[in-house]
Amino acid sequence: MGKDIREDIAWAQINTDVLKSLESPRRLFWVIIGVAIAMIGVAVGCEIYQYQNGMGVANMDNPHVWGLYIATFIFWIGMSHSGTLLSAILHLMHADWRKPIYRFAEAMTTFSLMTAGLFVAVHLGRVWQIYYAIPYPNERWVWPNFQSPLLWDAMAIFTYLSSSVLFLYVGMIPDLAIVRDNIHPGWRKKLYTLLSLGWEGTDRQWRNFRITYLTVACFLIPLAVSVHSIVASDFAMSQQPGWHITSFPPYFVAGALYSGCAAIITLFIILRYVFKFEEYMTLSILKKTTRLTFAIAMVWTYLNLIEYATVWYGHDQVAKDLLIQKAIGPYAPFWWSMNFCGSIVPFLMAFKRFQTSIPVMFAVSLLLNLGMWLERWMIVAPTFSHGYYPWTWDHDQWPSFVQWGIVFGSFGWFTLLFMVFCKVFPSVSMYEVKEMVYHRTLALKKDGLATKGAH
Amino acid sequence: MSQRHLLALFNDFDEAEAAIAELRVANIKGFNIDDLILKSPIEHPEVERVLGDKPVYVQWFTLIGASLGGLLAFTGISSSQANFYAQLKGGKPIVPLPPNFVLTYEMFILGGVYITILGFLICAGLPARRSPLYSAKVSEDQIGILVRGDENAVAALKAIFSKHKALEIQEEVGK
Amino acid sequence: MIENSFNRRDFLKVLGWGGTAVALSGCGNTSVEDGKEFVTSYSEPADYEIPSIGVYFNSTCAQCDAGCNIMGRVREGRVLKLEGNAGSSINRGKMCGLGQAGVQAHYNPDRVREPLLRNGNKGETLTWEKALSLINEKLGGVKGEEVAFLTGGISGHAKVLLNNYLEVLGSKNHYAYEAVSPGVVRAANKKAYGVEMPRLHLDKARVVVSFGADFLGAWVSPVHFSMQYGQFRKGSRPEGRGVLVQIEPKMTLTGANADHWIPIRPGTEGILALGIINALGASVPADAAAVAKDYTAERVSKDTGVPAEQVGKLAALLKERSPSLVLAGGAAEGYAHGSQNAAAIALLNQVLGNVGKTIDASDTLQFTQIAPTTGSRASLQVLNDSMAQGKVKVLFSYGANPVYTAPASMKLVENLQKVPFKVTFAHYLDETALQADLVLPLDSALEDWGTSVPEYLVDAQLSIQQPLMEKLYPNTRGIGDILLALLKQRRAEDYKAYEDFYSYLRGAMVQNKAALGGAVADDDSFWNATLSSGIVKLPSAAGSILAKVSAAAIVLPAPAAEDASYPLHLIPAVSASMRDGRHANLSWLQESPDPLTTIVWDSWVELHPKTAAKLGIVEGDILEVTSRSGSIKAQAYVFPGIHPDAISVPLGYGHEAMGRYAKGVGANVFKMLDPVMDKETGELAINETRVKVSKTGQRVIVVKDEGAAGGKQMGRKIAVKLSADEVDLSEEV
Amino acid sequence: MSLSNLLENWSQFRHEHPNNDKPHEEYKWAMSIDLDACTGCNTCSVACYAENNLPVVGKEKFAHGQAMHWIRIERYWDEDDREFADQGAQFLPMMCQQCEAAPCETVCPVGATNHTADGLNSQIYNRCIGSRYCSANCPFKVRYFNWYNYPTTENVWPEPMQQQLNPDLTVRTKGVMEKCTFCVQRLYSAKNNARTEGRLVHDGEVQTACQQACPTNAISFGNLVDPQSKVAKQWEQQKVELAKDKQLKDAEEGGTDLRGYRILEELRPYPSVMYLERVRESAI
Repeated sequence: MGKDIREDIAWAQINTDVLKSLESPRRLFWVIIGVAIAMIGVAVGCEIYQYQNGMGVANMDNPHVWGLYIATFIFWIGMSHSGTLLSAILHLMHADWRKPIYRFAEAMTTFSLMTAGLFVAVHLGRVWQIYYAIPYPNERWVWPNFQSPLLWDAMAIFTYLSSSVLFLYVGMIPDLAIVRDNIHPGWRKKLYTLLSLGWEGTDRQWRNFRITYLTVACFLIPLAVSVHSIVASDFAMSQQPGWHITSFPPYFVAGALYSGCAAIITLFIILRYVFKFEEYMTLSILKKTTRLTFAIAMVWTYLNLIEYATVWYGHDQVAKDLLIQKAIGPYAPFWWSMNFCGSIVPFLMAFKRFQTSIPVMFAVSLLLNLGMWLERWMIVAPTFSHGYYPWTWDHDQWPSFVQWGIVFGSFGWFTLLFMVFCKVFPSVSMYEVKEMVYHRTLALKKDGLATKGAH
Repeated sequence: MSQRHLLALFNDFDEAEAAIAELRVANIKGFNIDDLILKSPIEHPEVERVLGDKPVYVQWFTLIGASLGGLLAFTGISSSQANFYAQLKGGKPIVPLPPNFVLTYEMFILGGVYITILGFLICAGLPARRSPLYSAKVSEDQIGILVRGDENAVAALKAIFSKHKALEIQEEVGK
Repeated sequence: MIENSFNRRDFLKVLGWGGTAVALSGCGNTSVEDGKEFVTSYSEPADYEIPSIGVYFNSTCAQCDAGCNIMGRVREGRVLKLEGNAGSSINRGKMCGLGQAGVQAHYNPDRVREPLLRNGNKGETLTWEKALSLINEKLGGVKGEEVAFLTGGISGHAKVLLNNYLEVLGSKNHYAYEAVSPGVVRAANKKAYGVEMPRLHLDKARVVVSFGADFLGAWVSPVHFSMQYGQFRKGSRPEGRGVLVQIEPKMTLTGANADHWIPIRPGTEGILALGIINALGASVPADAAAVAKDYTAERVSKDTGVPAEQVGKLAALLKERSPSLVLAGGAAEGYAHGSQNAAAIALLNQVLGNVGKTIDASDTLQFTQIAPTTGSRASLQVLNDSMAQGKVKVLFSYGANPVYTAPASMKLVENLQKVPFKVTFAHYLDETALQADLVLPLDSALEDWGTSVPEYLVDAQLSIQQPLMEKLYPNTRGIGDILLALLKQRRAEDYKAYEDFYSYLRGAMVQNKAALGGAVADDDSFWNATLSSGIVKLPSAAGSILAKVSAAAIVLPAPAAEDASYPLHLIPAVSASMRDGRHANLSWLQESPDPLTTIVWDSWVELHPKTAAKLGIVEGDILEVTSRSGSIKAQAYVFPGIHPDAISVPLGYGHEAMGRYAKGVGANVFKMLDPVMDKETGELAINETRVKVSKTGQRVIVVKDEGAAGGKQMGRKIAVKLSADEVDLSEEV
Repeated sequence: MSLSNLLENWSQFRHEHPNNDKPHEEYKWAMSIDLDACTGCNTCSVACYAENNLPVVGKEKFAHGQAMHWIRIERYWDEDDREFADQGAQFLPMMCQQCEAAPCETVCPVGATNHTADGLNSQIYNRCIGSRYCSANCPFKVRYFNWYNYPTTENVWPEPMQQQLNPDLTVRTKGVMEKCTFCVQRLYSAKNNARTEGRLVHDGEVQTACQQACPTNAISFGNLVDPQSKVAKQWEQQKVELAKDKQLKDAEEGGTDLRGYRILEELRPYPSVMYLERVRESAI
């Protein structure tokens, strides 16, 4: 039974603990950085090769024009959502157990969005013309096609990315001030002085800070929902079997939160070890997160079954054929393991003794993410290999090493960004942990049994 | 007459609260309660309450930003579509509403967020120059009360602070 | 300018108007200059060459012997695309894929560009002057009968010069060779109708029953027949929509379009024909009835594997819907008794009274000198024998690739070694050119002048072939120019008036303009009119067709006995694009999927699902097909359009030379054919080869256009068909 | 300025184009293909290679499904698993159907594929950024992507083959989508000639490459707006209407003796190509 953060922990202690994470992580940190860079190297190599020779080397074909790139794109977009969930939704719900972990969740949001963005570029046949997709005034009066869900995507992702970066930054200002006040002089000191905008925690600053943080949180929630609904409409708006499904937007959003929470558990465990955050990322927080994840897993499972049911009982024979094909065709192993990882594995999280067992949760969270990645792939690929037009059915198509390499490297890219962030910025929100502790002590005081708490 | 700044640091938040309350009632000559700035490591709605309610204007920025964003998006997109017939899509009008609404929605949020942040910076006066007296303790675990008063008010202020167990009182010569 | 010493008859002969008594108008102006100017005029932009606008010039397609009239789109002096000549009675503005690929034959990267002389195993370039004098010198020592000239089917003025040259050399050894030719049917037609190539009228027939004649694919004049077929299928036609029944062991393109495709045991076509006659009953003339009387429905169905009621239905259909047309083609004639099959089928036509209605004689040409010499396979046999006996000292070959197309059993390459001096006029360094001592590069068909008369004559016409652009390579020459030069070596006097083949041709045409419908016109306008239309009507007499099949002479052997060691019949398929392999180096044709299997860039073995199941073969298995004369390896394709006792492999693949697109693609079936001949004509009995099939253990993914669903539509409404009684076609536009 | 434009012509901008109450004014190019006449001989396909500068991709890329045939001949068998295909095969020439409400058009992020005034589904190569969304959304899968840079690929157009390339249209580079254009280059010159002579293109004046080559005249092509054109007559006679997703033929009673249909009509792309069902004799 994981114990929670101690109420009597000294605030100074909080500062020093968290600030340590900026200085001396465990050696594992550097190993991770090294591996990540190596992985990026692979991806860069593949991309150069593909850029030189054309998309053919990725082994896509007509009609199988989309592959792992789009699938992984959705995967990363999805992963970004949990950050918003934790910081915005739980913030509004005053669930203050979120406070020690929401910072890195938000960072995760930002960086997975950046990773997703890369896949848009990697996927394009003529990436050097990508700016055609930007609505810039031009003498030819040519505009991007505002009717295309892909353009909505671009717009939504841009909004989401910039908003969550701002949200992350604003929420970090007080902590930046703390770092500024405590770090030894040097370039980093200059950096933090600059970033903290001269924050001194005056009443005026706090007052505006509170309302701003609240407002932006309120914006982020509908935004996050819209983002993945729009990604869903890339498919739902098309006419293809297996894509043209009304329940896609909520299904995608649920999937997004799901994979996001799973990712949070993974990173929670890693950070906790690497940056020695045992004091703050306590097992009881892990337990709460796990329960939340389990709930979302069930929602996703439900929507997933709904999708199958609507296809099965709908009159669209084409879509039905495709569903059957998924279950028995060449994609069957992946389709079944997606269902297994997505809907069966999470039941482990229902057991109390697993909820706080680090190794089990680590394995489970990885499996869940594997499942969610497979889900995205199983949405994209089979529709191409078994679509409306039997003559062009193509069951032999298999992504080449180029596709696999770039997907593989994207994980390195994300890890690198994330780890560097945690090294440079306080990945646990100090001031909010203090608030949390403070409110608990107040509560205790009310019950009159105030040990000599922090104050 | 020359003005001075005093910064008193408190460990106990209740004491700090009391101190402010006392400053408010004891009207010390040459000191105005509005010249008092509270500095704290965390949000302190309850402490701020004793300063009397100070209005916040950020939400107005939000309103303007959001509505402008939405409006501009719709008119901008629609009129650019209207200017480029060659992008005609079979079976669709030249200015199709549903897609434009989607984009309007996104821009609505974008504008909202951006202008809100802008409003925050303006209202909170950030980026700010460092105030004359500051202690790193404030970003750690102590509440600071920064006051500005005439020289002859200093003594009285100090008295009130120390009465409320101020851990430390910094003093400096204004200007 | 004609020398007095040079008497009139020879003069006619030189120009190719021999064999007739048509009066020639006095000799006109054959000035080389205006000719020259015309030939080279592509170099400087002339009024007819408008930048950025395509101009069309008429010419003649040389891709196959059908000789369709075409026009080439020329822009900035480059020929870009070929279209059909709308004024042609053969193809009325239409074309086939093979013809379309003519431009690729012209622009082909693997064309021979310089004369090459063998030196050991490599060829070294030499000048034309050297080459021609070398030929002359080699001819010096040999007797006329020791010189042999091997060509494909040939006609027009090239043929005239060729024969004149051979005569000058005192040789009678002109061998016209076509690896896949309707040789047997020609002979059979000759016997049955008195003409080798009667005119067919599918568009007038109500029913067409074809015994393996792939007239939509590669048979005789496919574009012309396809046009007729288009008419034949029109419901708005007075005869109503025609019905096509195809009878053959391996489904051809025509079979795939039949209302009913009847798979028949290989070689028993004649039996079925007689069976139908028998089933026709009363109306049949006595002699035919006498022959057919033993062929009862039961026996026929036992022999042919065609259900008895099927035979009845067929007879009934033919009886009730007249006129009909019965055709005999490749699949029926490629047997030792091929001629008998053909005769029996002709008899059926005769019995049905189609002769004169849907089948009649084309006009007979008066200028026999330019009339087509059709290629046959037998002639190669003769040449081969005399080479084997060392009777050939000098061999010219043009337009044929026997080293590739001859069965291994002929030992052709060995025999070629016995020929001291071999000259090949070549477009590519193909298998035959590689055996030659001297290789002379030819102009492409789009660079060269020429005339031709198609074997299958719709109207008596001479087709003009003119250059559509300047030569790509300075050192290639037209066959006409080469022959002219060779003739000049011997008969400088007779030909000195003709600077080159162009002026010879122009001279020849102009000399005879009166007979060619240009009596009133002056030379230039006649000549220009000729070039602009690309077609010249030839004076001709209406041909007459007979119906003289002697039923009594028909003797059909019993169906071939089972062969335990070689259980399967091999039916080599003549595909519309690959034919006998001469076009294998055209990438468009390699990449255009075979219509029935949709396979590209390779050979394949077609097996019936039952056969495949029996042998445990699935699609993509690499099979070894072995006959008594050889074996090949190719991928398996399981195919519902073939008789279970037969397998089929397409011809034309498996080149060892020729060019980048042809070399090493697929396997060469010609090599493994057994040396069985048709008893009457000596043509190779192409379907007589028996084979056995074994798996090699390898398996590949068959490269084809067909997707994973195979030929299935999975209930989607994509290619819909309905039965004739459900639809009213009479009103259709 | 543009805003005022928007407000003044609002109703016009809201008008769904094109449809029945506002039909095409001068031209609506359309096709009809008689499957009873089509022999599947592949001539149209080769002619298309010649006219439209299509690259020959070679065996390996063909195996990867990267062939570029704008028009392909599909071969179907009867599905009642009879022992022999004794009804022959069913051939279907499939090329871009030039849909009136094309699924591909709306999804292109950069507007590289659009609807022209004379009812074509245009593809702007140098606007295309290669998102391939159009192909993803095409129910007929008739769009072909340049997976490689074919002009520089070995043995695609080796010297001197490049001299055959048709200068009336471009050779496409890697990374762009392409498809059948109804030989738009021919349509353009025909329209220009007609315009200079102050008239409309009359029927038969312009032919697509596939139509021109087709030996059996199975393909007819022309202007649907011109009631005298063969195509218009055929559509009329078959009671096939452009902007309908269900034709008289599909109605329960009546119309059953017609054979005109459009593929995947129920998806409402309103294709511009009408097929005439293949007929087979029942007596034999």
